[in-house]
Amino acid sequence: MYSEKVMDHFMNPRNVGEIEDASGVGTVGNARCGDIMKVYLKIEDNIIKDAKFKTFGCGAAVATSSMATELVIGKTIEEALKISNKSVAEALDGLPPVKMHCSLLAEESLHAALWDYAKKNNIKIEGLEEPKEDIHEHEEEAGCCNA
Amino acid sequence: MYSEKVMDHFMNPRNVGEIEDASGVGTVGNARCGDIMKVYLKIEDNIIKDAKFKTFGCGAAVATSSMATELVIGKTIEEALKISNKSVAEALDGLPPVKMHCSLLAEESLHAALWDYAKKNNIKIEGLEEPKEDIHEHEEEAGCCNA
Amino acid sequence: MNKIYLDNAATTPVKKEVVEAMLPYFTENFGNPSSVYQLAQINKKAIDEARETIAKCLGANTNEIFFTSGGTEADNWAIKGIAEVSKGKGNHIITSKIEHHAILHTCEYLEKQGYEITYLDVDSEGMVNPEDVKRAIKDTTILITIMYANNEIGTIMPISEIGKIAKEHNIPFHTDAVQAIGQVKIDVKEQNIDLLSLSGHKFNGPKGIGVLYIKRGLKIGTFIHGGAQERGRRAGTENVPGIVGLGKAIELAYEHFDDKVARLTTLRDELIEGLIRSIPYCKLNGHKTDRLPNNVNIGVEFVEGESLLLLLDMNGIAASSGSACTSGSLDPSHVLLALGLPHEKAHGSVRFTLGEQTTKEQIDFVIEKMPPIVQRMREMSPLYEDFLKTNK
Amino acid sequence: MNKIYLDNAATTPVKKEVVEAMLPYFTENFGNPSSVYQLAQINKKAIDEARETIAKCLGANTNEIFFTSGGTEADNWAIKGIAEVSKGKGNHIITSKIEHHAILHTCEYLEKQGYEITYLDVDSEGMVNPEDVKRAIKDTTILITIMYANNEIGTIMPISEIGKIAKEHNIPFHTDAVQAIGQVKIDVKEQNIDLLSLSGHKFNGPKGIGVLYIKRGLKIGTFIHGGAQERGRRAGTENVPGIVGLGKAIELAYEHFDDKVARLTTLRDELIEGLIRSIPYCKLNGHKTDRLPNNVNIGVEFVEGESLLLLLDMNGIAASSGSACTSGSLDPSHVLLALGLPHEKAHGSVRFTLGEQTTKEQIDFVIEKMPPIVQRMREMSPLYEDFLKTNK
Ligand SMILES: Cc1ncc(COP(=O)(O)O)c(C=O)c1O
Ligand SMILES: Cc1ncc(COP(=O)(O)O)c(C=O)c1O
Repeated sequence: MYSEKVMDHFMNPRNVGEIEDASGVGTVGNARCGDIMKVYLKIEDNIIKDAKFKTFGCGAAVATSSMATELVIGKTIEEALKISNKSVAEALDGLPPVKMHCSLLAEESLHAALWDYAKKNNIKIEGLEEPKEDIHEHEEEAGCCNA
Repeated sequence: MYSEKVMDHFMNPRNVGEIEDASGVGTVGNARCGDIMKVYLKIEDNIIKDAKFKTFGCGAAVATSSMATELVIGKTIEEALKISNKSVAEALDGLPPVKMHCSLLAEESLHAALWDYAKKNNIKIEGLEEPKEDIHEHEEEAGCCNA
Repeated sequence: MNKIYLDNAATTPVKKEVVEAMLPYFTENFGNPSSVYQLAQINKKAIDEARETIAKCLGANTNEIFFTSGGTEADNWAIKGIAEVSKGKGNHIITSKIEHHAILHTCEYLEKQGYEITYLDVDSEGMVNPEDVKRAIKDTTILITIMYANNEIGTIMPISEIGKIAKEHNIPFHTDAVQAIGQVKIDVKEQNIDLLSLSGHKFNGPKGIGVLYIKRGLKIGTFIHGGAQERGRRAGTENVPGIVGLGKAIELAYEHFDDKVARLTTLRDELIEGLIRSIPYCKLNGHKTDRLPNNVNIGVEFVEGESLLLLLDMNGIAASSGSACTSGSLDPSHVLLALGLPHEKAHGSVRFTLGEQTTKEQIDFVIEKMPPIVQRMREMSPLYEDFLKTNK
Repeated sequence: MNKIYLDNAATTPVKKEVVEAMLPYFTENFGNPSSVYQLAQINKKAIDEARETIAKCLGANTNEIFFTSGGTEADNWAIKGIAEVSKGKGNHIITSKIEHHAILHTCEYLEKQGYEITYLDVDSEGMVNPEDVKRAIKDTTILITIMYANNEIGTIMPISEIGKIAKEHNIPFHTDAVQAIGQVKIDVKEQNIDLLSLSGHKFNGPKGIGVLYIKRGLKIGTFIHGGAQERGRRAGTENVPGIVGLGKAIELAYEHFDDKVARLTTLRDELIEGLIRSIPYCKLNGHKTDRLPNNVNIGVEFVEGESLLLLLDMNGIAASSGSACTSGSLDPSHVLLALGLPHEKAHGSVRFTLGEQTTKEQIDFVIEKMPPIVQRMREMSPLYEDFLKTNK
């Protein structure tokens, strides 16, 4: 079902944990759908120095969290904003169709953490929108986890 | 499907043929149902001296014709009348349920031949009714050959 | 006694290679394909591969192939599924008088629910006239279902023409191709087929597994509700060994396709000619050339089919009289009656259907055995007696 | 790595003896049972024998056993078939919230057609209350369908009581016994069961074959129309190897019944106790004693099911989270929600279902492996983080 890369990131997830004095923290997903992703970012001089995550979710959710944090470390905020759900999925050699929504979760949690950072520092990040409370809200029709 | 006895009578049918100067001849069944039975009887002094048949029909039809003629030879008319479809079927060690109607055909063809004999000789045989034109007429509902 | 099996239209022996392909999926790779763990993933892959093979053989896409429990379920699904989603649109279905009971009885069932069914006549060779199909179309027509080739008489229908007419009128077209697979090349796209039924056991695959091809985008109701198998369209734990066996069987059936068809056609024509030459008062039922390469159906006057079959069986020859389903009840074949045959002739037909295992020697054996069997039966036939007397 | 299969509720490996019993019917005795010749008669006999074995196991008569393509078809047939013949009579069906999707989705389908369905609640251990059944009955009730034992949590329902109620009210009673066969002794007559579904692949038989028991005299519509197989009530060429396999499997499942159940019950309770003892914040889902002897379902807080399954799989343990069908989509289990579990707990359940091949060593291995896996997952769980923070 999962690519080798997904399984690698699931079995050996990178950057699991918390950042004590994080510059921004974002949590998305909900327990109803069985996926919650929490991302911690450490940002200095517009550059993401470190990223950590905690995830309650399926194999794809864990792997995309791991991959997203890996992709984002060392990037500027602007570069980080360009990380889309598709690029995360591609970096993992693809995801099963029913699991594509998980990569959306990774994108959204990054954005939520950046939004938190911007709010705390009272700055505006071009192109970043306020995260939805629950990214699944608009997906009800497609079934909870069958995006 | 068929008992050994049925197969024996089908493979080696007794009394196949015609009787040139038959005392009575009876034909029942119809081509629509795929079963036609013709019985020839030679009757002398109220005793059935000989019986022959020709049958167009399934294995059970052939076997019951054969068995019915065998049972009837040597019997008095009154005894012959007692030969029922059940007794023919029993003498054959039974018939599959869907084939029970064939034994009815044997009974009816015997009766038809006796009726013919009675008519020719202007006598009345106690307990013998005029044969129906087509014994299947009243069976339409049950399907042609699924009595 | 030599066993000669000439009833391949009823069912076929499963090929050794097919059984071998299936075996691992009983005891080792037995997992439920819907599960997460690796054991299950092997099965999922096996199913996908079978689906791909089948799609390729039909000119379809893999996501248009849905596994069923056989041809009958596929036929039921196609007709009832279209009927269900067409409720506001219409209630008229066009079919033919010589379809398999899986089609006819389903249509009769719908008739009782208020649907209107047109059962098209066929000509004396069992052919549906595409013009008749066109004429039968109404505003309310929701489905045309015409079999690809008839199971009793082997006549191959003008499917491409009917497909074209259906397409022009924007009416879904289903074909029961249960008898055609492996004998006639089919291309669902070129032939404008929207729905197609097939069944594994007719081409040396296993019983209890079949396929409904559903053209992408075609709206059709679900027939068996439950789990999310077959992308939510046919519920029930997948019959993995069956699916694998079906895939293998169709793959083998498409190997050396043309050679196989040529060989069968030759044997078929030898049998037809041999029988007609050596038995008086008999004739071929069905079309002479637009005919399945494995089908021989001979009308033998004055004799009854079941008796004939029993005597053939005694000689080691397994054949059929009409379809296998009907030979139990011995109701006269609706197909032969539709050709215009009178009842007694419909009762006196015998069908030999050849298979890959059929040899020239077997054909010769049948040609040798049939005449005395027929003669013997005629000697005890009151119909033959009448015939001789009136023609003296 | 040792492969430990603990998902026998999803499907089971086919036993060697069963495969061996099936094999001759692929290649040698392959004839169509409806045919006249001897080759076909062997198959007919084999089918009859299987039917007899099954009937005996259920306390039924042979003419009450009808073969289907599996549990799902049997469930569809039972419900839709009763709905169809009850048209003038009523439109109300009583079922429970924790039925298999084969029941629930069929009921939902009928709901759209205008039928009224009562989905009974269950208690926190998954038990349907017979009094609730009684209270739900209306003048228009045409069917009560309650599963014999639940596939996810293993709770065994009070079937005899419900059967009694159904009988008193003269309402047909169907039970989906797919999970119960071979684990619980069933007597359809004593328990007043009118319709019962079972499926071969749940007790070491083949996939793609099942049975609907239909009490003699019960009026029910035909679901699959076509040929005259199964005495005209279920069309389609018989899956002879499947039928033979199912017959053999049920015969074996009933051998040493009590010993087998006792052994499984012991293992089951060891596993339950071992896990609950060694993992904090976890509990048993379902009833403690009115429970299938092979079912262990544990709610593990703060972890998500699929991840848990993947890690178990990496350790050579095949298990399931809820039913296999749903683990593909990972929608939270409707069964666990019906018990009153909140969503995050419903997502964090794991089901181990034991089989005849399960050993004490395997159980010990699972008890050893689970705690570190759970611990590892909790360490990366934001829910666990929150829990620890709020409870500090
Ligand atoms: C309780 C229950 N009912 C019905 C089914 C469906 O059976 P099948 O997969 O044979 O269609 C299953 C298993 O999948 C089940 O566990
Ligand atoms: C033309 C045709 N359609 C449908 C069927 C039914 O297929 P199955 O027996 O696989 O259900 C058959 C054979 O029995 C057939 O010959």
